[in-house]
Amino acid sequence: MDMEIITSIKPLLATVTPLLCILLIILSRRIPNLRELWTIIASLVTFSIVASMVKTLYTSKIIAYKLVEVYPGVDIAFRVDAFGLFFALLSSFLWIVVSFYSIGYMRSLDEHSQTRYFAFFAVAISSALGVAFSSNLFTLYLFYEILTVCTYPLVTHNQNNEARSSGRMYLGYLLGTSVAFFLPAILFTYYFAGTLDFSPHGILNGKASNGMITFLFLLFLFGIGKAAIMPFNGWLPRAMVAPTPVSALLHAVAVVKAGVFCQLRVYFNIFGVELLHNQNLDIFLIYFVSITILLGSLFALKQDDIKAMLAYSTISQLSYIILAAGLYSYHGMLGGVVHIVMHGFGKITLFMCAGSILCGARIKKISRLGGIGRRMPITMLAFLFGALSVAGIPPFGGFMSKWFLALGSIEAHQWPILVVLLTSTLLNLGYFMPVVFISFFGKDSESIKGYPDIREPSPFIVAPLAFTALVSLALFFYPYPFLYLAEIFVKSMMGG
Amino acid sequence: MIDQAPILVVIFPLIFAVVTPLLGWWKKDLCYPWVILALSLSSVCSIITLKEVLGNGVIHYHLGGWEPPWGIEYVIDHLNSFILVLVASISLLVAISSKRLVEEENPDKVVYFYTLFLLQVTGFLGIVATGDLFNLYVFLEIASLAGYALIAVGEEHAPFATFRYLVMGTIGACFYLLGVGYLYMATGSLNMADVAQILPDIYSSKVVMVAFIFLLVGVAIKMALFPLHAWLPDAYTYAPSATSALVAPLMTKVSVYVMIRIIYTVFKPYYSIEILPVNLILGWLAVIAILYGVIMALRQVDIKRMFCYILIAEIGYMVGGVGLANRLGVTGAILHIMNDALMITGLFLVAGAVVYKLGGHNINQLRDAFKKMPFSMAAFAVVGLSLIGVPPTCGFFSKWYLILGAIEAENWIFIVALLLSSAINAILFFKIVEIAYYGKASHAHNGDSHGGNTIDEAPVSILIPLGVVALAIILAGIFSGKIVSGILQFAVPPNL
Amino acid sequence: MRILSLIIVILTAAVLIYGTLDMPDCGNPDTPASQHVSPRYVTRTMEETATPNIVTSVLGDYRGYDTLGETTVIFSAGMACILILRKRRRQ
Amino acid sequence: MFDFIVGKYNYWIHIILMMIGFYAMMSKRNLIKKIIGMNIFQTAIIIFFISIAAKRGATLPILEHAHDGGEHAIEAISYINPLPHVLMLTAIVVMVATLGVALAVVILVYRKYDTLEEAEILKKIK
Repeated sequence: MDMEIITSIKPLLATVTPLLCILLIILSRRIPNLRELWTIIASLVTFSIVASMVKTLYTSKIIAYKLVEVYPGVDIAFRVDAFGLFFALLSSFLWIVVSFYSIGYMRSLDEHSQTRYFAFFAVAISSALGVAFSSNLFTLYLFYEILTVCTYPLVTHNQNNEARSSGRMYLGYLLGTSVAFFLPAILFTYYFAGTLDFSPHGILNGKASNGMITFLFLLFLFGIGKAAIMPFNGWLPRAMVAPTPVSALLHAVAVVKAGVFCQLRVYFNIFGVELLHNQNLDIFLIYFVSITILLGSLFALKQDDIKAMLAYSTISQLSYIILAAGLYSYHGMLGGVVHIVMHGFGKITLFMCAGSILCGARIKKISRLGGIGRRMPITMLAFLFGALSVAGIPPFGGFMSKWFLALGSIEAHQWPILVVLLTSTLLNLGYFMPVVFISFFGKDSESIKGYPDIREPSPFIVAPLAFTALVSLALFFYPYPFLYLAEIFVKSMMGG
Repeated sequence: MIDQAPILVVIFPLIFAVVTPLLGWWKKDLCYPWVILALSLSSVCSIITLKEVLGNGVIHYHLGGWEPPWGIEYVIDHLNSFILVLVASISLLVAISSKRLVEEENPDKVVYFYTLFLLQVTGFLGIVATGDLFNLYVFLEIASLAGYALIAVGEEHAPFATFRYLVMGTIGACFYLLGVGYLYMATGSLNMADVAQILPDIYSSKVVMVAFIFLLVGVAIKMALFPLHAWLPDAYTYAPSATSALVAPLMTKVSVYVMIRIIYTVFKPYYSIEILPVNLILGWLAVIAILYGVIMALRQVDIKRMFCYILIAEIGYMVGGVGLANRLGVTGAILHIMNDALMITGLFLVAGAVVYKLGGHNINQLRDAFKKMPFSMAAFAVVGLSLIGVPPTCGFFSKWYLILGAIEAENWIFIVALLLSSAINAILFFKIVEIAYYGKASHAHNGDSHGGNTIDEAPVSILIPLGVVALAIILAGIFSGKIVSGILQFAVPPNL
Repeated sequence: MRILSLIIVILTAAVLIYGTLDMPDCGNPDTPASQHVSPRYVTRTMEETATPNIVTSVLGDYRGYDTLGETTVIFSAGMACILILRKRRRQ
Repeated sequence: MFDFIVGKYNYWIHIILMMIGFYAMMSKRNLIKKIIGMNIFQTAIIIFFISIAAKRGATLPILEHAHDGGEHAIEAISYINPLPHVLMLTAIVVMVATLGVALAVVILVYRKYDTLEEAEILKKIK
């Protein structure tokens, strides 16, 4: 199925806009209001550029833009297909929300080095968009690495000993896996396939021996550490030392979703689902990530720190998305892809709630949340919405993706996966519901009793999280345009 | 003028060097602009030469009008015109940066320092431009003598380090001369092209074999290839900052160039690879050099010494690439000559800035350097990323070619060494960056950064070249495809 | 250390002597060294450079550029000695 | 066999001389002795080159009867090879220059450590 290709500079513009805004951020570093204004403007502009491409994609077209050839046959080039736009739309939209939230959060905690914070945040978004719009594995790797490096100053924002050791682990895991596995995998792919360009049905089919394909598959599986598949998940909980908006956008959406995005890209457009299926790698994949799904949820049960619990929950949920590549069926793929968005909105809500609790009540532990819901009702209600969406309970967005995944596992005759999904849902409720329950119905904890000034923090914080909570709800009733894009993408792989 | 450009590249620094002492005798301050002028002219001529070569093919310049093999000729092909531009422009950058460094470290020797600076560059350029084996020796000695003197006026222990370097360097030069003698005996000619033409008939001669061995060992000493590297760390650590920034990137690169010339131009791959297994020996030495270099670098607490060991490892990359003996590998080696020259220049310029501003080159003196010297450290971060091999910096691309070459040559151990060194480099730079980023753990905790640490940047004369190098590292990466397809693919020996 | 040096020296000598096995005998006028490039210097020095001393004509003319390099070497050495030995003026 | 030795022995002598110098450079502990070794090494190389130039029965490379108007046919075989001589003139200069710089460095070393014994210098560095 050949799609019409349109050359347009839009993907480049979208990627570069956040970078341009850095210059303005640095120039206006002495005037915080102006500085934050630039961030907001840049996020709006970026989003509108991304959104303006949706129409084109609806008509089964692809947008391409080649920047420069770095090696004969390997370019730094952009290519926007439905899947890329899907991810870009999510990231750039949530950047707007989180920008507002950042302002409220950073100011209410009077954080230091805010200029650096906003500048690197913009780089991170730019590279996440770069990942989304990459037209080949090389460009993907390029932005993937930039994303790793530029989030380091964000993760270690506090610059204390805890940040230092977490930062070490962060870079160690992400750079280590990418250099040790991802890069060789790319080189081998190039060596065998002679190209790195993404193609709807993969480029490796028939190009290498079965053993080599399996070897490459494992290299990619472990090389893309951002997807936090066990055993390379250790960095994510540690990265929670970052300020909450960073955790919210980057470690619930941009960075980790870039990881699963890369994984799916590789499986869909480098290997091709057919190839995976023929070699039974898809079966291996789904059972391998099932371990992460279950263990991640179990670990989340044990956590007392809110953000750590959310991090383990994220680890578990990310592997749901990977299931898309392994469930060799229409609904399986659709469910995995759609889960990127559903989980994104749900989890970002949860993180922003955690930040709101920190700002409003200075509490980080679940065990101290007793009664907080009565003081901060909006936050905790939003938390409930987010939790239900992540767990996949109707009428929230998360239900839709889980439903598709469950359908997919039936279509693919993988009954055990259905069991995994159900068990995990129960576990999700198991670690979310107590939080909501004690916050509304529990006794006032010691951290709350003597502090009458605990209340909802600044509207800059509360409004964004209430907004995303409502979006999580709304996505159940109106999942477009995300669902359309996902359908276009999955059909392009299944058809033809 | 354009016809004479090849010789003017070398002659400009030479003539200017002769005038420098006189000028300095009259007015000391004029030396600096004078050197800049000389090297600018030389750079311009080198670029003209490169353009000529790209447009009209190889230039044969007969000195004194005597046709070879009776007279001396300059043969400028794609390979050495490229390296001429590199040498001339990097020495120009280092010259620009040297102003404050020289005034600080050798205040009453400025005039002679600059004279020898120019002579050193003359030597490098002469080595690269010439097509005559003995003429190469003469310029090698010019470069060496100037180098000894420039290093000897460094820190406390510089003289003794220089003495050791001098002894080793002389052995290297003598071995080279012996090799030339044996070769002359077997062929009766000193002209490289002529010798190359005669040699195939007498490849079985033992004289030729011994000549080849001695030429290579001599050059290997000059480039500090692994078992012969012992002189390098001391000499370059104690050298004045401006000297190490000039000598460290260029001397080794020029020697690698000579090695490529000997293995692939004077001798043909048929001899160097089929008759003698030079590629195997070089391959193993390279692997050991890389691993030894990075591991030793990891143990250093002195940043200049650390950079020296990195340099030793980097030499391993290039020699390994030469040893792969296929087009990709040699392309990678030549590309890495450029990239490494840029990176090592960057490293030693940063070292210069640190020594100038913070008063020493112990790693602990870098505490809080990100606050004090944000621009220098940002440039340092770029260089570090390039050494690790993070795209889009240029270090990634030479590694890319080298690894592809190694896959083609099925030299797996070299791939492992490359990847391992990337990982160790990452740890290494991270160690420095961490120290410079966190500063003293005690007062970083309480988010206030307003007092105390104000920006105290290195002088502009250092920052500008450093910025140019950092930019060049990124641009060379992005445009490496153009560089390879435009220049380097013609520079690789045609019979590979 | 001495043993190591001795081994290196013996190895080097062995390689060098191995090379001599294929060398023409000393004084043999039929060597490539005497036949390929140098005859022209002898036979045409008068017409090309008008200098009966062939060493001079090669030194100053055919390979004059080497001699320029040689002069530069002396210049470098001189400058090097000045740079190295010049004492810091006491403040 | 005898012819073989007679034909090559001079090379071997040069090589032995070189190796004496080479050994001194590496193993002597006194800096001046190292420099002397360096000189022996270089000188041996020069003699080696000169012996390449030799031709049995030939004379110095200065033309006889050069100004007679050219009736005498000039035969390359009657003059020894001038090229190695030229090269070695250059090499001698290089050698002297290296020696000079080496001595200057040694003086600097002596100023710093008051000794020229390697072992003592190393002790003082530590």
